[in-house]
Amino acid sequence: MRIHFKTSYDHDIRLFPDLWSFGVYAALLVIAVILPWLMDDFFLGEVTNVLIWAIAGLGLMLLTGQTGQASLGHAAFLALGCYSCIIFMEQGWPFLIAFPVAGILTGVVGTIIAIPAIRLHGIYLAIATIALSILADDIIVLLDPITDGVSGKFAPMITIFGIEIERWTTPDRFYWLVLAITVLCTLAYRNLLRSPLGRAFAAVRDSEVSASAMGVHIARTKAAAFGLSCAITGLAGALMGFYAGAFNNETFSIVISITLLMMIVIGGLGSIHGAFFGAVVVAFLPQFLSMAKDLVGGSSVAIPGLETGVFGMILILFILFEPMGIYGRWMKIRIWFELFPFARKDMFKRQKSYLKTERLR
Amino acid sequence: MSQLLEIENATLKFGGVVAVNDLSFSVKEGEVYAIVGPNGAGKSTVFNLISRFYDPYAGALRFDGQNLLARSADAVADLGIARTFQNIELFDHATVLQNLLVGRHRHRRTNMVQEMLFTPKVRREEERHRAAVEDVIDFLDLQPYRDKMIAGLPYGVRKVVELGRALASGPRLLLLDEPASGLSVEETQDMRWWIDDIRKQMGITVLMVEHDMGLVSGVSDRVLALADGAKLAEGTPAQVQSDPAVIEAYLGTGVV
Amino acid sequence: MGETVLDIQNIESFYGPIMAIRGVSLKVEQGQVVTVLGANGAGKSTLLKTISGIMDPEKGQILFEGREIQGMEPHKVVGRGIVHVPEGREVFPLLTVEENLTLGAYTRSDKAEIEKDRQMVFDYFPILAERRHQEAGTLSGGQQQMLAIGRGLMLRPKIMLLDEPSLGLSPLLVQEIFAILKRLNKEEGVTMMLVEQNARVALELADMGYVMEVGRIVMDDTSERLMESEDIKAFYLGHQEDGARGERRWKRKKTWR
Amino acid sequence: MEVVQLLVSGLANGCVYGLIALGFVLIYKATEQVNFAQGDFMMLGAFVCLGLTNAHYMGLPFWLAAPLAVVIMAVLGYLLDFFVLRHLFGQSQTAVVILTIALGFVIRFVAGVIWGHEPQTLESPLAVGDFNLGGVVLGMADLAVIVVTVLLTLCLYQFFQRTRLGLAMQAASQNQMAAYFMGIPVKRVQGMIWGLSGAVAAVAGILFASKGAIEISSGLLGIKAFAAAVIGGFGSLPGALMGGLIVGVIEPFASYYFPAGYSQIAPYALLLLVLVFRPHGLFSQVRIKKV
Amino acid sequence: DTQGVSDSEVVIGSVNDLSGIFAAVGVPAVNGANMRFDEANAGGGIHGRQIRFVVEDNGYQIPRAMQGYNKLLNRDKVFAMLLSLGTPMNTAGFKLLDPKGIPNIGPLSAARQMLQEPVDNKFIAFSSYYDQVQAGVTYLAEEFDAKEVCAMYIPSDFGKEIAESTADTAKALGLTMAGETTHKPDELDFVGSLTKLKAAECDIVTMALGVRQGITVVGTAKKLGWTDVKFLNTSAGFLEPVAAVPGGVTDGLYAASGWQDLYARASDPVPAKFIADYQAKFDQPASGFAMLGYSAADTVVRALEAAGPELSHETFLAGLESLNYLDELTGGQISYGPEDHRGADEIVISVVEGGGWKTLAVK
Ligand SMILES: Nc1ncnc2c1ncn2[C@@H]1O[C@H](COP(=O)(O)OP(=O)(O)OP(=O)(O)O)[C@@H](O)[C@H]1O
Ligand SMILES: Nc1ncnc2c1ncn2[C@@H]1O[C@H](COP(=O)(O)OP(=O)(O)OP(=O)(O)O)[C@@H](O)[C@H]1O
Ligand SMILES: CC(C)C[C@H](N)C(=O)O
Ligand SMILES: [Mg+2]
Ligand SMILES: [Mg+2]
Repeated sequence: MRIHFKTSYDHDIRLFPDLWSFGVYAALLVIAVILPWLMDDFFLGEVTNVLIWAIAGLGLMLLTGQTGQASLGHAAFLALGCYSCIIFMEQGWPFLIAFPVAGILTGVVGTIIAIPAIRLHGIYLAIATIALSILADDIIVLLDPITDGVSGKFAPMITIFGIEIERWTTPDRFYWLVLAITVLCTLAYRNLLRSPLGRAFAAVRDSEVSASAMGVHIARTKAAAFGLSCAITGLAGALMGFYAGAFNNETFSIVISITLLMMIVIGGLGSIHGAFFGAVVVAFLPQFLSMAKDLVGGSSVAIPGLETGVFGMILILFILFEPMGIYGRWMKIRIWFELFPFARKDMFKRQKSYLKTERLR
Repeated sequence: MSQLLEIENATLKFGGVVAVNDLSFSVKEGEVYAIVGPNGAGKSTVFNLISRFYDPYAGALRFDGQNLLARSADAVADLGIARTFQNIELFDHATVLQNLLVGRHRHRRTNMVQEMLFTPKVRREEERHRAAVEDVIDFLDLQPYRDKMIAGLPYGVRKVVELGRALASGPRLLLLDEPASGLSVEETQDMRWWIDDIRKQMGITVLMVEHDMGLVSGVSDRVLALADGAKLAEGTPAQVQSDPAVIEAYLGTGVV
Repeated sequence: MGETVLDIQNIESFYGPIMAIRGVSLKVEQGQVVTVLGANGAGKSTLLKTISGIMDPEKGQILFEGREIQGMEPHKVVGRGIVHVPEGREVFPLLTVEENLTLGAYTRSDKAEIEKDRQMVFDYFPILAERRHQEAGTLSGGQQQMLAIGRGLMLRPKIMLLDEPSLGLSPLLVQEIFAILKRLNKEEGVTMMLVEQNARVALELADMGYVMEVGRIVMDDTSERLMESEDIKAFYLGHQEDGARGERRWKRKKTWR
Repeated sequence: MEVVQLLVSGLANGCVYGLIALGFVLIYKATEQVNFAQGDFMMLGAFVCLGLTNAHYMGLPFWLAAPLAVVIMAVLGYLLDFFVLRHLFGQSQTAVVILTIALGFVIRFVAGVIWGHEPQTLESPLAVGDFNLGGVVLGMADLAVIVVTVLLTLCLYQFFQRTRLGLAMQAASQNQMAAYFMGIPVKRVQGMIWGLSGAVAAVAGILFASKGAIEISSGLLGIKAFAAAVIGGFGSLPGALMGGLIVGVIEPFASYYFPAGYSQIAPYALLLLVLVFRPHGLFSQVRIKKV
Repeated sequence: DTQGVSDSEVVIGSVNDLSGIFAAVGVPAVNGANMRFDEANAGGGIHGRQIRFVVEDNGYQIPRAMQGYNKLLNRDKVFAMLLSLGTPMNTAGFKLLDPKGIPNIGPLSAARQMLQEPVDNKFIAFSSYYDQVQAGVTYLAEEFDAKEVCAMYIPSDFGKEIAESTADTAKALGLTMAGETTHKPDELDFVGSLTKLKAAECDIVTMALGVRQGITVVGTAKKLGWTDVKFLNTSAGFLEPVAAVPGGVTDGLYAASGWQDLYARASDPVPAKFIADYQAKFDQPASGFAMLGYSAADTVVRALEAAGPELSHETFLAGLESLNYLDELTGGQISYGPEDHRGADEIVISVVEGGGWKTLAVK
């Protein structure tokens, strides 16, 4: 069992609680960096995919996990980020400018959309964002001159300081790019959590009344959450565009929005780890199932849609097994090991719990 | 002493219910002012008016000469008015420390971008907030609970945390809605000393609603008795407690 | 009196890894009023919740009228005649006062009697009659407390578990409520288990008293004798007002800074 | 004339949305859970009936198959609660949302395996026969939908308003613990409402299928019904019907008057518009918390 | 050496929709292809190589399609792609097929983009939606002396291509494009749109809708008493269930497609055998897309044979481009060449009659 002896406030403010966890994350980063030498292109591509989903998950997590605003429309912001980044690049902007500007643009649009959305709660916000996601599809079609409508667009080559980066031809470079962006987004997220705005997000989530009594401007805080969330999501969207290579109005469909929300809930709402765990499950599970299918029953379709069906079943089990998400389970396992051998068998047995209405705000 | 808070002819109705009825009173800088009255008299509603959760139908509210009605709920906090709630409204999925730090929100001096980069200024500010919050923790003896989640704390501790959150904001006026309800005699005792210190050492004006007459008479300078949203009596604790109307409507004869 | 209706044996209850009740045993006899005192977080509410089935104990037994009820679903416990008036009101906020009371009688089907009881509750708390069509969530704190108690009465219980019934009530109403409880106990013979911070009134009403501390019962006796006890006087009845303070100030000190 | 025709068919469609929305609202009103699989329930109900009645499958007479399908779906709904949702009792609503979304995947998969992926037509006596009232055409199925929806809404409304069980369900959704304290068997009540909404879904599915062909992805309709429920004010039964009618009526008018490319936006644009002005729907069920 | 080829095996991949909105197309097609490959494998394979057909489900979503491509190309190392479904998925896939020169054969999309540059590795089995609509409208216009043409379509590349072709054909024939309506896949009712088109006095309405929707449209039009209009489907709606709707709801619906209906030719021995075999193997009635899948797989088998024992992309493409045969199952002449990457060029006009498709003309 590790015990923290705290000798200054910095201990709580620091990124890592102790040397051990710093070591763990440093090791993780080193492994991540040398990954292209450890894996073949197939797995590297999948890891890249997981990271991109994780960035999108971080974006939604900020809004849903941190601020308590459930959005089922984040595919719209993925689309906006993707389209704007690529359109900027088509205008001749270098990636290093187009990419962040796309993120900022998405954030700004998200903030504007937040203005009416701020008064919505729970299910109402969810459906409003679903509508947004559906409308995004139509708007892309209607904006044909800019977006090329249903024909879609192709992602151009990324060049950074003369280095060419492309998902299929240089998967390792593309992976490193995504990794770098993931690390940056995670850091920014973590920084927010340990500063006033992050706490204001949590305050708005838990009690709007007392947050405003403490001087938190509810509308502004929610708008900030929306803006930041959309900005990060926009970045992920741009990367998804580069990952897919080609995209059109059907690429960022409502299904993607739903998958994104599923991902963070299964990962564990309200934690950075959750976004990553969720991304691993949601992005890699279908691939895993299809590989498993190859191993078990040969390669042809035994039962159509089996993978999706099994995917759904596994998600159900995940939720039943641990409604608090994988992160919740992870914490329990950690505590168990830290307490070992003093952990009690029933320690994590769920005590009965009860809900109260959410119709009071 | 000058008037810190002035309520003039405030009226608020909920449908047919007149919760606050043409009520006027004022609180002087540096005093402890208590509101008592039967259940449903409109005490919490007065607090909610001051916090700007409700708009009065008529009347004026002034804090330190400024018109409160021109401000929104969060801007009221910025003036230095902090409050607690009758039914406890904490941030349940955060620790005690984080709750108190939210209390510091009105002292935020950094912006979103700085915070995302966690610039040295943010760090300095964090340390400053932290020091202020630690003072509150010391003052209220909350050390054992510092890193505990609110969700698992006993009722009494939550009450104290809520007081702490309000104090952490460094207010000029503190609104306490039934600070001692649900506290044991011993804890009520503590509450009494705390309120005393808050006023004397920190120089914070306190406006409080309370049913525990022991506490009310122990700490308050003046008492307002409210019934059906209107003033029943006002004066020193002794005056109000001996007012026949107050005894009739609120105190009872004390015989069980 | 005599006959034991509620027999709690060695109960242990947990919130996840936190042990809130550490082996509590107590007996309540038919027609008795038993009060449980204790500081914040002692586990009083947890004890009541465990009895009414809202929480499952990990160890121990609870016998009601000789039959085990621990770990049962709460509505079945209610069906046996145990009603729990919880801490913190817990009314149905979007239903009217009247509907809340109707639900109090959910387990009953004797229409006429229900109507009589409703009238009784309205007599006890006239404000509720006046506000019968108001949504319960918009009542003032004290009004909600009245509603919660009134709703509990509508169940016509054999035994009532009352968790801080005086919370947020005006002094006048506290007197009234305790008068009502006394009448119920004397006239209807309702057994009661009462958790109160207002120890003085509680002990005056009760026959027996238990004192809990960090999940254990540390003292039990008749109320008369408890009221005489120095410890009780000091900590629960509030006698030595000034002495306690200085002590508490340095009792817990910071371990780091 | 045309306007009347548009209105009449809009109302008939609106009732289908209303029926699905009713299922959403039922569950929400009694448990505050949101069933994202309600659309798939409807699809399943339709296919169960089709499986029972179509000559290619079991070939039972329609008037036997339809009630049977309703019963089967009710049982399925109850079992679903019993075996799955009950394990999430007291857990956050998001968990249920994710669970029902995943459940939708599973339902579509299973239905695909049983009935295949191609559209099929229910052999329903309601499918044939139209009424022509002075140029305005109303299909038999349309008429049935309207009648059934209105009746069902009325009955359910009365059920929640007048019966003890209905009241208990509302109570259970507002405060589970307090409901238990009143002796309400909260979990069983929840199972009952899932059963009921399964039955409503089956009714919706059968009527929908009588209006045209069905396929495995017909459950997609759920999203629009969801929008309808929200327009009405999630949790209000008359609101669900009202929301359904609004969405149903707006559609034919939009396709008639708006240019191609814009018409299909109408329902969602309307939804957003309603939410801007009434953030919790027309018959709002959300209150500001009293502190 | 070439990826996906060993002495004993050749791996063919497909990114298909087995669970999404086009599962009704993808599933039978994959079944059909499997049937053909099983036959080839049972006969000892081709030049000693067994064919392994690996299918990834994309659920009609781009991200999942990309995962499918990644797996097929980088893990299974497929030799060629066959019957991949969905226009956007296919175009996204080209990004990685083209650099590696992996052939993309018989995609389940008749969009014109399926033969975009570079074309050397792309082969499509039949005519494009564009050509189908052109032929269909021309036929109907001649036959019924039509004046006004309209279009109903879903806002997708598929819908757009059909709308464009409708407009272009109308212009070329000197007809007027009188109106158009768009529809989402979850649209329930078409009274508004049909009333609008009826008011515009359309004589021909081309349709690019979901399968269920197409049925509803025709039924609703009849209900509204609008009987003097000709609805025209393309290969995307050229399905048995459309014709088999009880009560003759779809009677009189036209379709222009790249092949003849399977059941229209059920009396011929090869289609009859196929129908029986398919039913026996999958316990489901065969469908047009099952036939298409079989036929596309057949093309691959023939190309592999023609490529000879030394299998590489060059030999395979050469083999494919040398093919010219009568496909007895579809009844069409399949011919490929260096300049001709479209197998069947013919367009078949059919009409629903008595619960089945009846062939009217072959162009
Ligand atoms: N939103 C509302 N709708 C209708 N009536 C309301 C609403 N809010 C408060 N009331 C009524 O206004 C009156 C004043 O309520 P308030 O909460 O201010 O009482 P209080 O003095 O704080 O009482 P307590 O001591 O019981 O907390 C009560 O009668 C209450 O029922
Ligand atoms: N939901 C919970 N999760 C975790 N721990 C809890 C939870 N509820 C209570 N506890 C812990 O259990 C212990 C007993 O709590 P309980 O509420 O029974 O105390 P109590 O004696 O009723 O106090 P009070 O007088 O404040 O109501 C406390 O230490 C508390 O921290
Ligand atoms: C036949 C259909 C499956 C084709 C599909 N509409 C596409 O082109 O994407
Ligand atoms: Mg109050
Ligand atoms: Mg308690």
